[in-house]
Amino acid sequence: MTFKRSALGLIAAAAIVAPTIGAAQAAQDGIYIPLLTYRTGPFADSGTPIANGLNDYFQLLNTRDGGINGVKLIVEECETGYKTDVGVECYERTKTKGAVVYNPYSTGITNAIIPKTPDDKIPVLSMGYGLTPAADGRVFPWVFNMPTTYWSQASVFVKYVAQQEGGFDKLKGKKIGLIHLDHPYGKEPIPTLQKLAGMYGFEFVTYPVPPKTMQDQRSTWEKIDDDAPDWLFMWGWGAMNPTAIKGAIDVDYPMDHFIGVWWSGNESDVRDSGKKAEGYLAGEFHGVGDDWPLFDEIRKYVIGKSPSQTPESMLGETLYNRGIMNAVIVAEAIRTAMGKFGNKVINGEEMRWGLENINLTAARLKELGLEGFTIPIRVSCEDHEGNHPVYLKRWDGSKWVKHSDWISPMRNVVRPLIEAEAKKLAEERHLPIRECK
Amino acid sequence: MEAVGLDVLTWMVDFLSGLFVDPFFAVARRPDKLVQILIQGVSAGVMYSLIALGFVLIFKASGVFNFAQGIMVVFAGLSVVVLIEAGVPAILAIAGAVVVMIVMAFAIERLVLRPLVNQDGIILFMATIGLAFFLEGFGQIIFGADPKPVPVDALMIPDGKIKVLGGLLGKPVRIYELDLTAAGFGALMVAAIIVFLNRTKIGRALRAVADDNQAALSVGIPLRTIWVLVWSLAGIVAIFAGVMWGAQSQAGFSLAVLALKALPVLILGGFTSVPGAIIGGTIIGVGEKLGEFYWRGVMGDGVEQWLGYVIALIVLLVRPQGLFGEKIIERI
Amino acid sequence: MTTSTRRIGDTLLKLEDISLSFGGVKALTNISFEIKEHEILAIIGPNGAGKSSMLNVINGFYHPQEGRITFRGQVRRQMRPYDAARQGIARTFQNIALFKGMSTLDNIMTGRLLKMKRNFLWQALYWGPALKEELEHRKVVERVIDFLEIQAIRKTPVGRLPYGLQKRVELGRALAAEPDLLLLDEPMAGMNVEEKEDMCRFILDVNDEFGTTIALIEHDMSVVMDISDRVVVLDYGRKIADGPPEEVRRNKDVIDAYLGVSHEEMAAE
Amino acid sequence: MIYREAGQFKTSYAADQAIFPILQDRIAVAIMMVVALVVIPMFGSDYFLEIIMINVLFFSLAAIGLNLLTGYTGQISLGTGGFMAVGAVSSYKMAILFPDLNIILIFLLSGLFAAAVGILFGLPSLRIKGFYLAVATLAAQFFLDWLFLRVDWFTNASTAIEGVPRSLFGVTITGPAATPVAKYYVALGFVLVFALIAKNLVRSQVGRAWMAIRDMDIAAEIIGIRPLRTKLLAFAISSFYCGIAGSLMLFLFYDSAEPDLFDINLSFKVLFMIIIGGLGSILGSFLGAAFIVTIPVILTNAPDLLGLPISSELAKHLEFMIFGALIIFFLIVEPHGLARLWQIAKEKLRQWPFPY
Repeated sequence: MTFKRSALGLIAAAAIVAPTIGAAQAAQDGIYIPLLTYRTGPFADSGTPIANGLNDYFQLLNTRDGGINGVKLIVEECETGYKTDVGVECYERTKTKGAVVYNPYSTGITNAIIPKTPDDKIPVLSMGYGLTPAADGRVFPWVFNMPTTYWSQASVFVKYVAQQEGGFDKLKGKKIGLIHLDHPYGKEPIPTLQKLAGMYGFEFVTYPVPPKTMQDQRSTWEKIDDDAPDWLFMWGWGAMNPTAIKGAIDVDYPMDHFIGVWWSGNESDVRDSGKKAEGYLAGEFHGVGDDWPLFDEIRKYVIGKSPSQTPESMLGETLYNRGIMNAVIVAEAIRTAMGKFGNKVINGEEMRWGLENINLTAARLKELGLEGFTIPIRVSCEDHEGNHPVYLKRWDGSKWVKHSDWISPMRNVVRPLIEAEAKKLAEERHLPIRECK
Repeated sequence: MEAVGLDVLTWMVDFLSGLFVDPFFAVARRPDKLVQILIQGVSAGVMYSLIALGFVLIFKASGVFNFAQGIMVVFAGLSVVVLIEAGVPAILAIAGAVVVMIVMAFAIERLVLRPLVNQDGIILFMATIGLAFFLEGFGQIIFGADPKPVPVDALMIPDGKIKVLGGLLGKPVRIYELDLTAAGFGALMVAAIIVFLNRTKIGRALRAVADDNQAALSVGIPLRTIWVLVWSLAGIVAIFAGVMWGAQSQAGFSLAVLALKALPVLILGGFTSVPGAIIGGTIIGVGEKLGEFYWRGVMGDGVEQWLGYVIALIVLLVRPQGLFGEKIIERI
Repeated sequence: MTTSTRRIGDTLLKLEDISLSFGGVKALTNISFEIKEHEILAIIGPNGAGKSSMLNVINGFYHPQEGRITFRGQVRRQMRPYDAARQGIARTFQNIALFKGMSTLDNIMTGRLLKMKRNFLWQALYWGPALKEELEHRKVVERVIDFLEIQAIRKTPVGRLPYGLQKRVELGRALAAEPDLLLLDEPMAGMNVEEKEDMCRFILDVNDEFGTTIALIEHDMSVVMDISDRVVVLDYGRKIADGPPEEVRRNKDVIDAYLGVSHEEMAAE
Repeated sequence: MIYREAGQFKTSYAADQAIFPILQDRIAVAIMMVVALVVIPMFGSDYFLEIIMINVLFFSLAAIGLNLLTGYTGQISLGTGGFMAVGAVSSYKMAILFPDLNIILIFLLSGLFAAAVGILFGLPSLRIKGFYLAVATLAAQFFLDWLFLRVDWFTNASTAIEGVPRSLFGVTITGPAATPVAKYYVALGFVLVFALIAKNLVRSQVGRAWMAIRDMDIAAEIIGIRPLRTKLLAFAISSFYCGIAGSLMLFLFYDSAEPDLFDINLSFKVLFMIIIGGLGSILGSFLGAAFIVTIPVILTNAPDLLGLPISSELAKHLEFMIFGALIIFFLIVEPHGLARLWQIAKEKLRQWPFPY
């Protein structure tokens, strides 16, 4: 009886779901931007400010300017809970509605949708996360990870350490640890750091933290205490971050030798520990605080007006600002695309062109009310990250302060690694390699 | 071929010495670490036991394997945190959480257990899974999805550390006041539960239910009352567990998965034994922390993710009834 | 009743000095007796005399600490119950041990397990030789079903059947295995007179038609006296009598063992 | 009066042993096959095929696998995710190492790897029973999770394993470039064949031995069933199914996945499917998989559909609540699963319109 009944069940399901499929062909009266967000689940603490930042900027453009060059933006959130399978469901559901770009905010989801992008002709903008080798635009034309990647950032950290120690030659014999989420995201910087360890003769040790038990890191910190690395980098996310900061305090690890990735530098990560976390460092590629005219505009046009869910106190928080920056890149890419294809509802292919030819200058940033918020951003056909510089910020016990100058990544080290890995993936996945002129 | 054979042999020797020899050198190098890891293991064990205790209470009296215990812990912990955040004094916040958990017990009895009375264990187990989903959604709506720091100051939980034995071991051993508090209060709570089960009329009735539903009825206490009672009790245990777990990092729904760690503890200690939960927790905690630290060289990191289950498995292979269960005599 | 033409043959199973204890408690002490081919042997005794333990020893479920068991001339080593089944020993249980979730037909089909030779890959196809085998065995099982007159409940899950029918299905499962030695643990417990009569008839017919050797435990003395060729009496784990029914009935020790209710019953017979 | 078997007499045991002895069922099955083979691929949207149908299909396969072990043999397993991971990782590895090997063969071989691992972790079942066995399978789950994460060889040192593009008879059937219809047919083919095999197994002697172990292991042993061998066969076949389901999940759905997708939550998900669908029922495995896959999709889409202005966050929370409440509701209405519910409906239908 098996098949009959099962098939019957399936048909019943089909009948229920069918209307959704119809709804997918929504009328195109604006540029459709789906946002794969997570305001639920263990990573909600990090996901919520990002989602708010993205949403608020697009909402600002819609209410203040009536969209971009007169074309409305249709923004829709799809809740993923940072789960890859749900993320894929969101992708499949939204792609048919004319999505122009995806910002998955999860390396797992990014990895899962990257292979689908060439066929669906929708670009992915994974700003400062995702698959690092995708920075090779010849192999991954549809993926952008500007302004910079994990591998670039890891090289910046090593550069900073060398500065502090008094030169690259002083790195020899030093021990550098990496405490990371045991997840594709957390494992990203390992190849670069291994390479650099070989080049400069420092010892490199990893301390993986399993996502499921990331709120219980006692064992990890005992190991760190035992090994006593001279410097410690962190690639953490969600509830892992505050727990790690507490762990470092527990074993008296020197905070000024503890450097987090830009995803481990939100206020909520250190706020609980407050004064005890003073001196903790984190990488950053945009401004901290809300001291820019744009934020006043957001206060005026967006805060407190549906669908924005942002409490005013969130403005200027690190991850909120990151959401803003992401939205700025998306909007500027749309503008760039419109410059070539006209002021209309653009499609994914046109958006891809816009992303590849983006030119976010200092002057343009000033026009946007974000003077000095970040460095000017450009990418190219073969380089989709742009190796932009990064700076370090420092927790002073109550807020973040800019700590170092903008430091450029070691392109000579990182770029060959990216190209080699991209080539390997191209072979494995039978990907065509395009020519860049 | 010989070369390959030799390689395999060296690898085997390295592996075995990594498992059984190297740890002793490591201990000799830093004896303080061994003490530190043992302390850490015991305190981890206490935390596992706290969750296991809730399981045991419910299983003992209602035969339900409560999958939702982890979520209940989070729910209870967040109730306290949110009330304090709202400006309620700590004592009242705890009282408020107790009320929340008792209300929840009533609701669960009325809406889930009563309609499913006399069903198989697996059905009730499945129902508690449904309950876990429900509570996770409901909890995130009322408390918000973001994890929250536990206001240890308001609750007057010390969170400093004490350094001891520095002279004896070369380097001092850290003891966290949080762990001491957890262990101390945990011991008090276990004592209270044991007294309650053995010394009060209702406690004895509760134990009778575990053996035989009819017997309990003859004591004159309705089954429903007893169910509400144990679920409330488990809820109160959950408040404590939630606050202590949360204080270690943050109180949030991702803590619920840690509750799975209580499973090997239960297996080891037996599903119905309160002392079993404590001793089982300690064995699992100490075992996995030792393995994680001293086998790192040979096995890599993360051994503690599965070592607890493997310890339980090995114990089961020797004693299929667990450490504290009665020997199973098969009859026909 | 015991006037059939079948001939009682040689020793099929021989038990010598069997002792069994559980954690210091003696269940059986120095028991020796034989079961001969084609006979119906009854094992009787008051409650707790060790009758069920005796059957459990015979089919390998319990392992006696002392003593020797010889089956078909071969001394038995330590073995599991499934080995006993392979040697041709089938049984039923005091508290029915049917597979409650399965239908009558499937329950009896499990009795054919040892006779079916196709491996699981063939069964996965359910075609050709596997289907042929399945149908052949289905025919055998249908004969058992006819024999026990339970055609109407073929497809009913056994959990839903009344007690008496369950007992019958359990007998069917044991018969389907075509055993050499059939052990019946209180086959008539809890039955009314008609059901008992039916069951007696089935037991005698099995013995008669197939020549199956039967060892049974039964409390109903009239049944025992009627159908058995020989009776072994146990009391407190010891054998106190062994012989034809008439002889055992007059045995002084047996009467003493049954002092009380059963004593009267026996004397009245 | 439409659905009844009166007047349909079976004159041979062969006819009585058929899967669908009743004519109406056979007709209905034929219609369903046409729907599954022709109508759905022709009219289903990409979203419907990929997110619902393909998911339902490979989850059905996993659910059938687990049902053979838990529903039919009575051995509780929480290691399904781990066995699916073995399938996914081994098929990825084989596809990379042997580029010329036929993809269908790779799927089947990955099932065999999973079966071998299943046997290994099934060994404790000789001594351990019930909930206690669940912990042994949990050990398998967590150990396998850890192994695939920790040992680079399994993932070729990259962060994700790939559903490598492959074709069959000139049609690309796996990887991102394959059309949803092609993927759907591959999944459907596997599920039809293996559901039939599972049905055959459970209605033949192997299945009866499994159910005997489940219903009363001691009695089973006494009628000649070797418990360890029978349980291990169940573990092996169950893991074989789960392994293939894992491969299909990677190659037909994710295309690229990190191994920790196959975690304990996946194990629970498949367990929910068989409990909701019905333990010890092949049909139940399908119904359970369809239920667990479609309900969240429906709930996610419901606000849009009804035009309710609720945020995606609140919708997600409500989805959890409704899903949990539905599980409890179904258990209260019919503890033995959707399959039993269907059976009852059919019995009612048989009597309709003259209930007596």
